[in-house]
Amino acid sequence: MPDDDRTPPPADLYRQLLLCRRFEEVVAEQYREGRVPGPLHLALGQEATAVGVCAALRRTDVITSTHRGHHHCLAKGADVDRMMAELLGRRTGYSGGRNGSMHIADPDVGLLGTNGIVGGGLPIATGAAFGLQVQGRDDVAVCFFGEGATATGNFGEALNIAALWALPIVFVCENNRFAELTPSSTHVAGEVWQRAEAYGFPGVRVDGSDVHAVADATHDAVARARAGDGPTLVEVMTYRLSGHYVGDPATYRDEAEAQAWRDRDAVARARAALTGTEAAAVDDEIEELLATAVDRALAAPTADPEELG
Amino acid sequence: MPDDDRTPPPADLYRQLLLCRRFEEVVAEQYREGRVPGPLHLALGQEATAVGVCAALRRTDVITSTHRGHHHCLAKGADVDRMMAELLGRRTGYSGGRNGSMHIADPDVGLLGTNGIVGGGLPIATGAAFGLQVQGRDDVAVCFFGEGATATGNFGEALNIAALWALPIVFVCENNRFAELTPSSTHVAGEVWQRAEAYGFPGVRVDGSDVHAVADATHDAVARARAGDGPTLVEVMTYRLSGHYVGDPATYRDEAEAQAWRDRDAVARARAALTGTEAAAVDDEIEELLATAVDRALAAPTADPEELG
Amino acid sequence: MTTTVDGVRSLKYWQGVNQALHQEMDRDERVVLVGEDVGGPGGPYGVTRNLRATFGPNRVRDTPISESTIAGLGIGAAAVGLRPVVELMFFDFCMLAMDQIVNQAAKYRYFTGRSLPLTIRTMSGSGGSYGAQHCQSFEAWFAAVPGLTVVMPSNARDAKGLLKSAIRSDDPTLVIETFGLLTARRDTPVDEDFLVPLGVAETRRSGDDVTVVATGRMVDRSLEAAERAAAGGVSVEVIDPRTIAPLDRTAIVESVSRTGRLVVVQEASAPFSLAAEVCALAAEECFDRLRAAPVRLCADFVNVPTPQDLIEARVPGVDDILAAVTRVTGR
Amino acid sequence: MTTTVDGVRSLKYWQGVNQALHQEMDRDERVVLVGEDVGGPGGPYGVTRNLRATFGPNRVRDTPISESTIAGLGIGAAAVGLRPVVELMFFDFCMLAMDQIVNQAAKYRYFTGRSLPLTIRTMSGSGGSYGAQHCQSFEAWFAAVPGLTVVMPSNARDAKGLLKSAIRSDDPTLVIETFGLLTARRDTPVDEDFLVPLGVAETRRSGDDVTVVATGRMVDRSLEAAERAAAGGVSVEVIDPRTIAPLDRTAIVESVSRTGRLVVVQEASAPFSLAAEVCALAAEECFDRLRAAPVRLCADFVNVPTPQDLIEARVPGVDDILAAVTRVTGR
Ligand SMILES: Cc1ncc(C[n+]2csc(CCOP(=O)(O)OP(=O)(O)O)c2C)c(N)n1
Ligand SMILES: Cc1ncc(C[n+]2csc(CCOP(=O)(O)OP(=O)(O)O)c2C)c(N)n1
Ligand SMILES: [Mg+2]
Ligand SMILES: [Mg+2]
Repeated sequence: MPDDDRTPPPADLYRQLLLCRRFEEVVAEQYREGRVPGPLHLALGQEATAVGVCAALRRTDVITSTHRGHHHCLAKGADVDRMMAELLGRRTGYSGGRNGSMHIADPDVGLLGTNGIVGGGLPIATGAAFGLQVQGRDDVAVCFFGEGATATGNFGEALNIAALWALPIVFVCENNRFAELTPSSTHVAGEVWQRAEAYGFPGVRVDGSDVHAVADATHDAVARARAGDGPTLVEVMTYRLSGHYVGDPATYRDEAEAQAWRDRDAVARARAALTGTEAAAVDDEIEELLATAVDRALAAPTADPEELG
Repeated sequence: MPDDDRTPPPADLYRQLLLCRRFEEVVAEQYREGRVPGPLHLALGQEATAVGVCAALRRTDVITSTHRGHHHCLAKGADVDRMMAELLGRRTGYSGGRNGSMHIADPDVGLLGTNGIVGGGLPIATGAAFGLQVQGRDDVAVCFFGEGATATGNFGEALNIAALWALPIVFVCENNRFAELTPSSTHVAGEVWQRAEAYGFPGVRVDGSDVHAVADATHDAVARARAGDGPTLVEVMTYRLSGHYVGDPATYRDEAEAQAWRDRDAVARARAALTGTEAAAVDDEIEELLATAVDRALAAPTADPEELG
Repeated sequence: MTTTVDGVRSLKYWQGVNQALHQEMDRDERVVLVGEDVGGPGGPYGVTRNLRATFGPNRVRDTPISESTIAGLGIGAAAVGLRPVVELMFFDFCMLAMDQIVNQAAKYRYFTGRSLPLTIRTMSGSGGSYGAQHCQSFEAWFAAVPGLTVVMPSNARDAKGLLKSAIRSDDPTLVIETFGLLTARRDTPVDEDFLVPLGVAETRRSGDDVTVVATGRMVDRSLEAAERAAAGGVSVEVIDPRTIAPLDRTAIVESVSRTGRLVVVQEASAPFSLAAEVCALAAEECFDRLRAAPVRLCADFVNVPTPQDLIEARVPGVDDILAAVTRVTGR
Repeated sequence: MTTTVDGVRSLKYWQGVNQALHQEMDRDERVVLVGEDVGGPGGPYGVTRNLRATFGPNRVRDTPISESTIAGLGIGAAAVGLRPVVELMFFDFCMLAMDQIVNQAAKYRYFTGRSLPLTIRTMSGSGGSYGAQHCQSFEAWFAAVPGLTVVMPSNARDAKGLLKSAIRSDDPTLVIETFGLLTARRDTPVDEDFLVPLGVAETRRSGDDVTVVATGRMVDRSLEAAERAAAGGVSVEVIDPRTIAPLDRTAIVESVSRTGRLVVVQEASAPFSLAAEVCALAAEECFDRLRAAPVRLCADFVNVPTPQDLIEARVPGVDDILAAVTRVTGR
């Protein structure tokens, strides 16, 4: 049984998961219409990572995200309208529509940014945790990254410093089994969660199709961090149901494996926890929210060529 | 009892250790006379690492070294005259006396270079191992680095790739307890040798005052590598009896600790394994060798300002 | 696609690269290919397709995301006798490998006296909508480093010929391909002995009134502007340096001395760039022959945006080049 | 060392840096200091001594050897409200942190619309006998990046005043100190409100016949050459840009327009450098006023050697500067 304190009420949980899912599906449609500048990396199937982790966070906690980060942004509380507008290249977007998917930030809600550089957020999140520690705040930093990023030099550097200084940080590795077009076996020797041990702090692995498990593990890690006991590495085993980018035929994927993940989809499971009426109400709410976001965005002028920066 | 196959006969062993020790002491004298351009990082007390490791290597095996690498160079077979000349800034030195201590290389004996960049040799040694593997040679690459270098991004990257590709490489961490002016506790979270485990290959720790233990561990690691079974991380626990550079008062050092290391000095122990006559003969031989090297170097012209490069 | 009688084919840029790799790997078994997704998938943009199928997994390796060590793989492998080609997908990712490229590879010959036959391929330019961390043009950084050769092919023919020369070169060579040109075509000799020499500029069009030095995506635009200028009676010489380090100073000085006017067009921003170097060169070497101030026509000094129209607002277009040419010739 | 009546003291360069850090950390508790050996040992060259004793281990941290993450510590900490000063010991080690500096810090305002009050200190130049991996001068790299301010103090006064301005600036600023000048003295106001403004060049000596633009170790040499030239009747103006990005173009253009002659002296090599930028600027903006070809007097385009005489053979000396000045003025 999920600990009720640790995840939002079922309807909220479903709402958050569905928002992540439908936001991306809607953006993908817009992309196919040719309205989204730049490549688009979707996290379909990975929603429970973002929602589960952020269930353990406050607004004043900070996160760093990746090139595949819409779900992180939304779960941390980014504004749906401004995100949609940014992705659609509109002046009302987070950075005036100039930057798109890989560069969305909202420091007001603790979102330091998605990132076009794999592993680029690791030093920054570590620095944020350092800043929080210096200030004596009991906020924490969460660093999201893919299993591919564990091969970057930044990964080892960040883990080591976080451990040495007992920084208030949670490293969340979203292991979705692929890095671009190659499987995680091309990228990761050994097991990601075990890397923490070598630095003397805990590493745990959780099932990314179970949002409660993700939330539980993160709650523990965050409590540790807030108490001044240092970092934790949480490896969330999940699966990228989408291609690397919208348009990727993903021929490298095993269809049976994908189907197995679809069968235990966290969004569907959260929906199943509601009555039909409850679920339908949330469905409608989210469709309405996203339709409005798209309408508002499309009504706004496109990014201003006079405002480069 | 040491395995006789695995280390040279006692007199040879002492000769090699003493060469490393006295070479550096002689260079330090020259430095104090103002004849050595550039900073000088000595490895006094660490000779057994170089000699023990290289006892397991062939000429066609390759090594990468560090800013503190005279002992590695000598143990791998670099020419004493050319090294001395290089350090004294003479035209007969390895690179015409232009580069000095941090940039000595002799690919003919498998020495790819000392290095001014901490951790800079990790990717190169990994690349050498890759090259050996592609060519189907059964030679191996050995990467020497300090415990301070385990904090560099290159460390994690190199271990991961070496593991993924089962490269014929031995990572030798020479843990001399300091990185510049700060103790290893400032640099290393957890234990160095355990980092290997997280990548799925063996890590071992050996006593760096025992040249036989170092040679044994390296022989095992090299055998593994030659057999195609992949990398090993060998952490050699040693102690830097010298300062970070010649002239460093090393006030940060605990004198009792230093004395304890001096008491079990590998050079003295290797000498004690010989009869008085044998030992004296080696002593004389080395003094002669080094005196000649210094004389020859000083007789050569200094580096040519017309030959920058 | 058929070969014409004289062994020349219209190839796309990526095909030029791909053909060079196939030919050189076939010719010399010491040539190996290393990089993210270069093997099984044939590269994220298909540039390296079929190489693994042809040459096998020993010589074509998919790496993890470890740019510093990817560069180091090339250095170490070259040091023990291979002739590696390593790919660092985007120029922006080279920033994770600068130590290995600049502190290590570039100095190998200086330290050891030995050759280091290493080729590093990467892509730059704002041609794709990839934003501020994937589209930067700092080729000048590497051109400032003694010990590195840096080439920037602007078309399929050079993409093939320069890469082949790089692979055959005994020193570290950085090949900066242009993302925005991957599918652009140019007639290219299929011959496996076709090489484009390192360090030699190409005069893409001869002219008398003004010298335009252009790189990457700006070469075709400059040729188009030159065509239009000709209609207005202005004769434009268009030079593509192709190799930016060592720069073919002779070719540029000769041309500017003749025309007396210089416009440098690039999609890097002006400050501290190739355009600065070329203008400085002209000022130093052609001082008495210059009839007008040299002009740098470059991207605005701002970050690269994502939407296509903003990208274009930032970089010179054909009209801008034409205007600059007209202005500098005073017509 | 005593304070003179007007609050000016003769300080060594490192003391200028140290005083700036003490004053700014005292003034604003958000200022923290991070880097290898900066704490307990007070820096490998003593530059940061006493800061940890004064401000404690929470605000002054010795890091492991992790340059990329050291830079990132500054970015993240600045993003959550601090004003960090991070040290990357030698310029050459910045190559391990380029992604964080260029892809991340420089773009923070562009992506987020927020300030990022981050100061990065490093050292460059061939003044110490540290060899080819510790003495490189590629300041032009960073000056080419939108979003970065880059300063190069050439003396104790500027070392203090520019660092203080950098720390008070709301945007990422790179302070490139000169290793070879650490013990050089200049009179420096002790005042804690003394600042040297970012982006403003200093005319170190006024003159009419030729403009010498010099940086780092070359400033004092240029002043000495100017002194000697004066004896020969040549009036030399010496400008130290101090900030190289954004460069004080106005000051340079004004001076060159007046003197009609330009010599740029630096210990970076010429290609793709600050000297290229300044010559290009002069050619573009002072074309009609230039009376002689601009001259770049730079280090040879070779790696930095270790022996002192070879180092000096590589970089311009006072005699070289004097010769260039004489040549360009035709006397
Ligand atoms: C430093 C760097 N190298 C390479 C890339 C190209 N790239 C973009 S996404 C990606 C794969 C990342 O894999 P992972 O970290 O597992 O994240 P995922 O895409 O699975 O979310 C790569 C290699 C990049 N953006 N940055
Ligand atoms: C990338 C880099 N950062 C910093 C330095 C400065 N530095 C030189 S030696 C050293 C300490 C190295 O410690 P360790 O790896 O333990 O080697 P040891 O000196 O003990 O042999 C440092 C920080 C450097 N040379 N390279
Ligand atoms: Mg992944
Ligand atoms: Mg050490």
